[in-house]
Amino acid sequence: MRTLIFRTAAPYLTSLMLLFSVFVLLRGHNEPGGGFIGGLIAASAFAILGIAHGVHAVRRSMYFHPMAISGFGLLLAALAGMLSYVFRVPFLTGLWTSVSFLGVKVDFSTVMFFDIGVYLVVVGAITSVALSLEEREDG
Amino acid sequence: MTGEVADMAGAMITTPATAADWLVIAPVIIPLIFGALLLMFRHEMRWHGIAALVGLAALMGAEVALFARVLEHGPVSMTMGSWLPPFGISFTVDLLGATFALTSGSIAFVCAVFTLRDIGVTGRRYGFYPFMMLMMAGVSGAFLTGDIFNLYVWFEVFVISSFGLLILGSEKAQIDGASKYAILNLVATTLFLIATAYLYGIFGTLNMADIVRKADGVRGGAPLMTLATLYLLAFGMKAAAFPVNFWLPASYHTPRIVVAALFGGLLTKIGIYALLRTLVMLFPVERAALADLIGWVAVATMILGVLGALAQSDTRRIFGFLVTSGVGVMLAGLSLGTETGISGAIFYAIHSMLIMTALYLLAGMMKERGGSFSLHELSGLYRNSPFLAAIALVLAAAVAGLPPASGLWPKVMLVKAAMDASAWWLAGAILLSGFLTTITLGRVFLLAFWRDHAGGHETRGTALPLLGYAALVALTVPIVVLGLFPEPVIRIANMAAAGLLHSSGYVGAVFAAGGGS
Amino acid sequence: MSGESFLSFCVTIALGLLCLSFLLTVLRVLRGPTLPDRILALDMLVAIAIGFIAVLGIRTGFSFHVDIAIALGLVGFLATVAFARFVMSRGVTEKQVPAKPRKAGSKTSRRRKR
Amino acid sequence: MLAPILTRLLKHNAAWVLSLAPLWIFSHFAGMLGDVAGGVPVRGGLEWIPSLGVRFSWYLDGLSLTFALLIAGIGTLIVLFSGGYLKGNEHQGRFFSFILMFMGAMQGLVVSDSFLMLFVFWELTSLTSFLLIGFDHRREPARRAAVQALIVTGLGGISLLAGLILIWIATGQTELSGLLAAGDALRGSPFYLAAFVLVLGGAFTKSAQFPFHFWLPNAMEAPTPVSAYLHSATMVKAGVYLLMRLNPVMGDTLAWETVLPLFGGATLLVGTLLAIRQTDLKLMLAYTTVASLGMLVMLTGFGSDRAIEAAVLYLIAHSMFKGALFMVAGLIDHETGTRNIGALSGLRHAMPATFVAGLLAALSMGGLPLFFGFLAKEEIYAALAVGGAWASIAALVAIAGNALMFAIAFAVGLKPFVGPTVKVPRRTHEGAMLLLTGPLVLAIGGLAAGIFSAVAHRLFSSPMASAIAGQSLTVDVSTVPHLELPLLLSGITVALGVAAYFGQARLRGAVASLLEAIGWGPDRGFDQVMRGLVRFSAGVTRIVQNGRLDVYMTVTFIAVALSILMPMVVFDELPTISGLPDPWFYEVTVMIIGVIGLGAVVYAKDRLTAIVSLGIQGFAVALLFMLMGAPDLSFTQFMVETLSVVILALVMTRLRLSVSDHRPIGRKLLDTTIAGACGAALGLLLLKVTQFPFDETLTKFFEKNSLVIAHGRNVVNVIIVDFRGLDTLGEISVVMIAGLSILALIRIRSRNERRPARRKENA
Amino acid sequence: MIVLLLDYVAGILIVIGAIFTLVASIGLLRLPDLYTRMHAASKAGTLGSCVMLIALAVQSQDLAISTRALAGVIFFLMTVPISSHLLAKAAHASGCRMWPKSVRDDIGSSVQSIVKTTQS
Amino acid sequence: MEMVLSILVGLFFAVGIYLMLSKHVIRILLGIAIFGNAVNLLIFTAGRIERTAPPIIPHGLETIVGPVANPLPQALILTAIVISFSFFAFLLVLAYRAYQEIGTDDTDGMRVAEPKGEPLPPLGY
Amino acid sequence: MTLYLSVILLALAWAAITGSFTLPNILFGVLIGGVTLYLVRAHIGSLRSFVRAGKALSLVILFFKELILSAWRVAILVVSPKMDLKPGIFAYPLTVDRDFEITLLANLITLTPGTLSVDVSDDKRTLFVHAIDCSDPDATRRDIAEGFERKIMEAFR
Ligand code: NA
Ligand code: NA
Repeated sequence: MRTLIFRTAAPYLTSLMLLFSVFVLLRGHNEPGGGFIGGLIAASAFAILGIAHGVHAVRRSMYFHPMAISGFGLLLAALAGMLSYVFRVPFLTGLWTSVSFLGVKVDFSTVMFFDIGVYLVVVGAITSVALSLEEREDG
Repeated sequence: MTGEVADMAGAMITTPATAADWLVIAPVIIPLIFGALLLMFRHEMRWHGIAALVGLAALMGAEVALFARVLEHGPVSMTMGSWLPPFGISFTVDLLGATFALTSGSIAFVCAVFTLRDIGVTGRRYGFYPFMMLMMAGVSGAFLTGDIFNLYVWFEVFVISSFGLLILGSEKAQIDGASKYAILNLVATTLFLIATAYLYGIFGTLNMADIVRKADGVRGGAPLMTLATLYLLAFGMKAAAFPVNFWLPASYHTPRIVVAALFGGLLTKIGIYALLRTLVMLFPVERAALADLIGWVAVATMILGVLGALAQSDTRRIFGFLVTSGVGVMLAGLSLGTETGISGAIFYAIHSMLIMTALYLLAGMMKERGGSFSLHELSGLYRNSPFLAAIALVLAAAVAGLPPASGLWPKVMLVKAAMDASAWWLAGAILLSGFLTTITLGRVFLLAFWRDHAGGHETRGTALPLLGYAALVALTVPIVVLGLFPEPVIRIANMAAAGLLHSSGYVGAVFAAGGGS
Repeated sequence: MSGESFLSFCVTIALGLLCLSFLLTVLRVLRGPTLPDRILALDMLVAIAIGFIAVLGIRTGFSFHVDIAIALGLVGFLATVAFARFVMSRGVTEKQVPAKPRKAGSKTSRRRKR
Repeated sequence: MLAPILTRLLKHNAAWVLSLAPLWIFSHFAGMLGDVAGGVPVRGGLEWIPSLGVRFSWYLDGLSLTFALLIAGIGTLIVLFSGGYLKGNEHQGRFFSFILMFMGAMQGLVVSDSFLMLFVFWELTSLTSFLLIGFDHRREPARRAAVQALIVTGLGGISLLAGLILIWIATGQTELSGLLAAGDALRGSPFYLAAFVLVLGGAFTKSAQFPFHFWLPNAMEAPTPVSAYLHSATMVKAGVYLLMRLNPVMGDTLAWETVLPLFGGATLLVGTLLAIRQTDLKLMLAYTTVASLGMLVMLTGFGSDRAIEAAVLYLIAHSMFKGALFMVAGLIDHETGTRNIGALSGLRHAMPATFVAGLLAALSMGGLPLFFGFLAKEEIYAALAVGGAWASIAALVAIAGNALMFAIAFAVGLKPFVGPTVKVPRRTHEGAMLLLTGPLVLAIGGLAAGIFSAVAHRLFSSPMASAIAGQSLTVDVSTVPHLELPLLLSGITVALGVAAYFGQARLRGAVASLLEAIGWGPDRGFDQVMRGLVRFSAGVTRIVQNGRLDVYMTVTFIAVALSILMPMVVFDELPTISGLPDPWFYEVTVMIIGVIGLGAVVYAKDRLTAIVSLGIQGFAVALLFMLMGAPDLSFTQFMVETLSVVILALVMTRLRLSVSDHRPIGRKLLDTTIAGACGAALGLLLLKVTQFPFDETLTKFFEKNSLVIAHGRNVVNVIIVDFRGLDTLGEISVVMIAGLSILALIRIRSRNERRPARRKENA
Repeated sequence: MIVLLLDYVAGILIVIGAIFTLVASIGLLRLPDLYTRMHAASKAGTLGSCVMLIALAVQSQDLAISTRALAGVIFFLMTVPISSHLLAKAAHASGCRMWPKSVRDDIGSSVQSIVKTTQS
Repeated sequence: MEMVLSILVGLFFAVGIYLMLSKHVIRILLGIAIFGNAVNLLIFTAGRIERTAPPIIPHGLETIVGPVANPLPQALILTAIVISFSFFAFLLVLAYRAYQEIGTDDTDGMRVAEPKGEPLPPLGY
Repeated sequence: MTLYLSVILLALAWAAITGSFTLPNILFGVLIGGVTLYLVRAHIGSLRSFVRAGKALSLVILFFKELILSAWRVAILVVSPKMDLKPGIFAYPLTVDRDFEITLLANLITLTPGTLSVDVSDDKRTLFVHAIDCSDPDATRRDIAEGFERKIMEAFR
């Protein structure tokens, strides 16, 4: 939309919302949230950017095609489950490990990558929907 | 972090999962991963066909191995996430699931061969192969899962993928057909979900083996009759049983022919599979009480289906109605509920998967050689394409239940089972529907192949569509082989039916892993 | 009155007031008369819900309510933006403007957007 | 299968090579004659489908063997004849393969021991005959005849299958050889009558018994070799074979002895009358075939020793003379270009050999002494002239029929050859060697069999009759006339026949006017039924599949309401209403908001109001989840509801839609009733379910292990990504595919709308 | 003691917030046109929610929750004016009429002219 | 409480189905959305209602203590919501495309795949 | 400059919502903030300005004061039995000319007594403001110019 106020504010709001979406994603295991909601928030963020600056702006900022991101998300989630194969446990078994980083113990788990996969699928798919709807026949 | 509190052995499976165990989930993972990759490399269109073939070949390989394993060891099970059943989601594969999965995988492979020439740039760019892959993931998941809510999820996966396949091309009729298909299918799957919600409310569990164990305990107090009827409706709708079969004839003639072939082969059969799984395995007592209702539904479905076929001019619509009619035949087996009846239904389902796919591919080839789908316009194919005519004849015989093709034996089994149960009307309807099918297809052969109208379509070019023929032959050969040597399949169907009726093997496979609770 | 019981008293009062606000706002959604009025009322509903959630958060002591409130603010914003965009290209009601000029108008607004 | 290749190599001369196959079969079976005639059936078999009790088993007694020999023998001649007849036809190879396939099927049929195997071959003969009758597929009458044959015999096929399975159920036998010993069990079974009717359905359609006789003359659309083979010697006799085969187990009952003679006699009369009516040689023969089949059925029905003997003799004789006559007719057609009896005369000069064959065959068909036909006729009369009203009527029918057949025999075998030479469409000369072999061999065979009837009887007819009767029969036959009642009847027949031969024209006129008076026959009925069937189907389909989504939805939801309410009522699964609810005031408020939202969606005057109201109810549901301890749900519901509304709005931006949702009042009432019933049903069932004690095992497990094993405090999320992660994997697949489908939906435009400026996506 | 005090403060704040919210919804009902209603919603409504969130921040003894609640407040203050602006602009541009008793409309002329030119 | 929710669920279903019986695709879609909500509430209620607390393990504890809402139906509903949202979006766009192609959202007018008054197939042979 | 500031603000926002002001967490916030800003970088207008923290703070305080006041006034107006309204839209000539400042001003105006930014003219010279009491637009213009607009210029120039 051609309004200066919105166009100026939109990118900041977008990055703020993306930040929030990452927060929601990462804390999902202990509090409400998780990949799906995070993904929806991120998609909303891109939708805001799209409404303000047009479809091309979003495409440029996402770099990859949203559906490719979505595909990657599914792949990631599936591979997170497949890692169990190496450890000779059934599909999608949660595997955990901790890494110390700057004195902080950070937990890595297949479950987390699974959730990130969910996030990416949702971001990609919903953004793709929003973009294709925004896009005009003649645009 | 809190190891001393955790009761690992009481919560998780501790025995290691071997590669052979992974076979039960492989038919889902393989197409899923291939689908994701194909989507990521959506623009590398030259490789799509090959990649899809490789993926489906791998899928088929896994299913063959799985089938062999089930045949050898009886039902096998794996519970995801290492959780003890019924807490995690179990994939439990008995002979029924393995057989259906294998057949569907093979059909998908054949269809993929057909697509190599049929799917153009636009179709590839907008995800034909990812749709197909994900549909196969959904279909395999539906056949293999041992958890009823998970079954719902796989249903949705293949349904949404089928939407995608259905609309690729965006023709007017496609969009219209897809609208009806999508809305009615959504209602159907939602009914499934509703029924599952009630089921959960009653049993407190979703694992089908667990439900089997608990069913006798709750019978009497819980509204199981109503629940069973609701499942009958939901899956009946998926299977396209009268009076909720509208979506099928409204849509199957609209997409690309190979998509219709895939649908004709797979979709209704999943409904049948789910009906067998729920009504026979989970609610046998309720199924028996509903047997007459199912029987009448079966009769109406098969007769109205074939009458619908008689009334059509478009070959694809004819075949669509014939799919419905076949569903009625399988429902007859469900209504009977005896081992022979169910075994007949299973055999018929296998036959139906092959034959319906083949019929649509045939319609595609007829269009290619004869320039139209309409009986008003088709002509002279017998002269132009004698080989196609030969295949058409075999396929027609197969649908009508005539020798030397595969349709005869399941029909014999079902008629025998119906007569054994003194269900004369059911036997009569099965035979009558076969007869009406003969008329329908006899007319098709007459009009499209034998007739030579003046000014009929002249086949352009002489290049034979080799891939198309290859796909057709790949389906026709097993149809004939099943017609000539049905014994192995009958035996498998019998074993599958027995496994369904006496589900202790199934339950045992699930809870063997760790005793369960 | 202890702090806790005072708080719970206030919570009850606040919830009551908020419920009343909900109902009044819903009334505006129903009454319209124009689309922007309804959108505004919907936006207001979101604002009330945020307050409602905050009060519930105080009542239950769970922290997650804040996140939901924030997310609600976000999506409420998104909804209003989308509706505004819709109003921009379609007009305030469906009936008010005849179809043809509206089409032209909406096209223009599309172009203007870029 | 090799036939087309061979034919491509050898042209029509391939017939010589191909005929070796049936000849070999013939000699193979002939080798068994000794054993079988001695009363020792040849049996054998392989396991085929043990699960269904189907063995690939054969059983050759006198009956099967005679049939097998006829099939192979006449088959050999037919192959030769076709070699000449279809000389130059581009599809001759295809023809050969069809006819050999047919022959195989027919052989299989008669030698099968297992029921289902018999049925398989039975149906194969139908299928192959479909191909043969429609061989000349560019002509509509040929196509019609083919499909007619397919349909009529197909109807019989299903009837037969039902009958056979019923016999299987009644006796527990799956093989004829076993069944032969179980006749009493079958006759005593309550299924007997049903099985009898069903089997008859199969036999009568196949053997063209009145009123199913019409397909056979139409099948004359096929090339003459086919007519000669299928409709004289083989396929049509399959029905007779079946009846004869089952005579020991199903015969000897009132039903059998009433129905068979009745229909057989009727067929005999109708067949001969219609035959007289014709002027086309082939059609005349075809109708006499119908008549002869009637005769056979009638005789089989009588079931007395003599009747069976007569049937056997007549069957063998008929196969030979009818085959010969058909080929003669074909020869005439082939050489002169016409088959119209009126247009043919004086061919004896041009076609002497044909004349000989025709005359010999006619003599046999006319039943004159020394010929095998005579033998048969004598036996017929001997069998029927036993006194009693029933037999007397049958005898009269037989006399009338035979007399007319006599007339037709000579009309075909004599009339075209005598008299003055007339001009015919083609220049006439004698047929080629390939063409002549068949008729001559058969015609002479008829004479030879008559002359050496003792041998023929010992080898063929006696064992065959024994097999039919189910016990050893010793009836002596001889072609030397004895002065008894049968001879007298024969004499009457001949006299009448001669009269009919000369009074043909008048008779033809009489029958024609009779038929015109009736104005309808099963043949026209067939067309009416077919059209009616299609129209009826279209009518039914228009009702059950009428293309309207609202009707589909209405039916679906009626089904929903019924499938919940009916079992709840019938099986007494209704909930009890008890216990006072205790909602908090803000819960009530939220629910009220939800309900208001619902109402607003329904009553909204325009879609946009409806969409906004939709937002309200979704919003209320989300709040409700929040209040009920489901923050994750609430969170997701808020997001999803909003996004739904946003997408709705985005889409609405691009639609220009009419405004109102006007439904007529009746429709409104109906919809309200259905929706209300569904709502009530689903609500009641939910209440019932929640009144059942709940098993919390799973829930407790998740709560217990969520943190300590799965490392997550939010149990819901742990379920989503760990305990039930596979659901989520499926779910995101759905999301991904939905995104892709929407992309495809929007991007792909149908051809007619595709714009040149369709732009490439950037990615 | 502090905790007790905070409870009181929080209690008072939520009631104030709820009152503001209620007032905003009354305004939404009573005010005559869209633009005036927007004043009620975007000010009283926002303030009400923010006050209640602040109450939550005050009452919670968890720093994380408090900071998050305050972050939420700031976030609303960032988004509400933008959405109000967009809605007002869109409504005005698409011809949503002002209350007849409105005293002036400075953009009236210019916007109307834009609409007119695009329509012709 | 289950009783109140059962009634509410029944109402949601009734309204959703009423809308789905409409001839206008957009109304059908609204009906589907409501139908979906009804199903979610149904699943929720079927797992029994416990209004006290969400199933989140508080800090300092290792398992849930005391009554909390049943987490399993919530997880199921989450999956169902996501799926029904995907379907809803698809159907919406489909309806939009149908409108573009066919020019109406009235299902009476959507008769391309199964046209009105289709001719009979050839009656001859 | 603004970019760095934005990253820092985002990192702070991260710390605030996670509720942890430890260094690793703030660094992580910087990382995420950086990435998210990088994604939208093309649309952030170049603004070479610096911030006077004190002035900015006084702007914030002014804003909250105005917000509470405006809410109060609206509340009184709404609940008074007889509403005396003279609404209208007036044009406000802008002094600030940078996008960021215009946006900030417009938003602040929206949140202040009885005023609502409806639009900015295409030449960025005029802000159209809806006032619930438009009886004396000049007074309102003066308030804005001497209040928010001046403080914005002080804080960001
Ligand atoms: Na989640
Ligand atoms: Na989920």
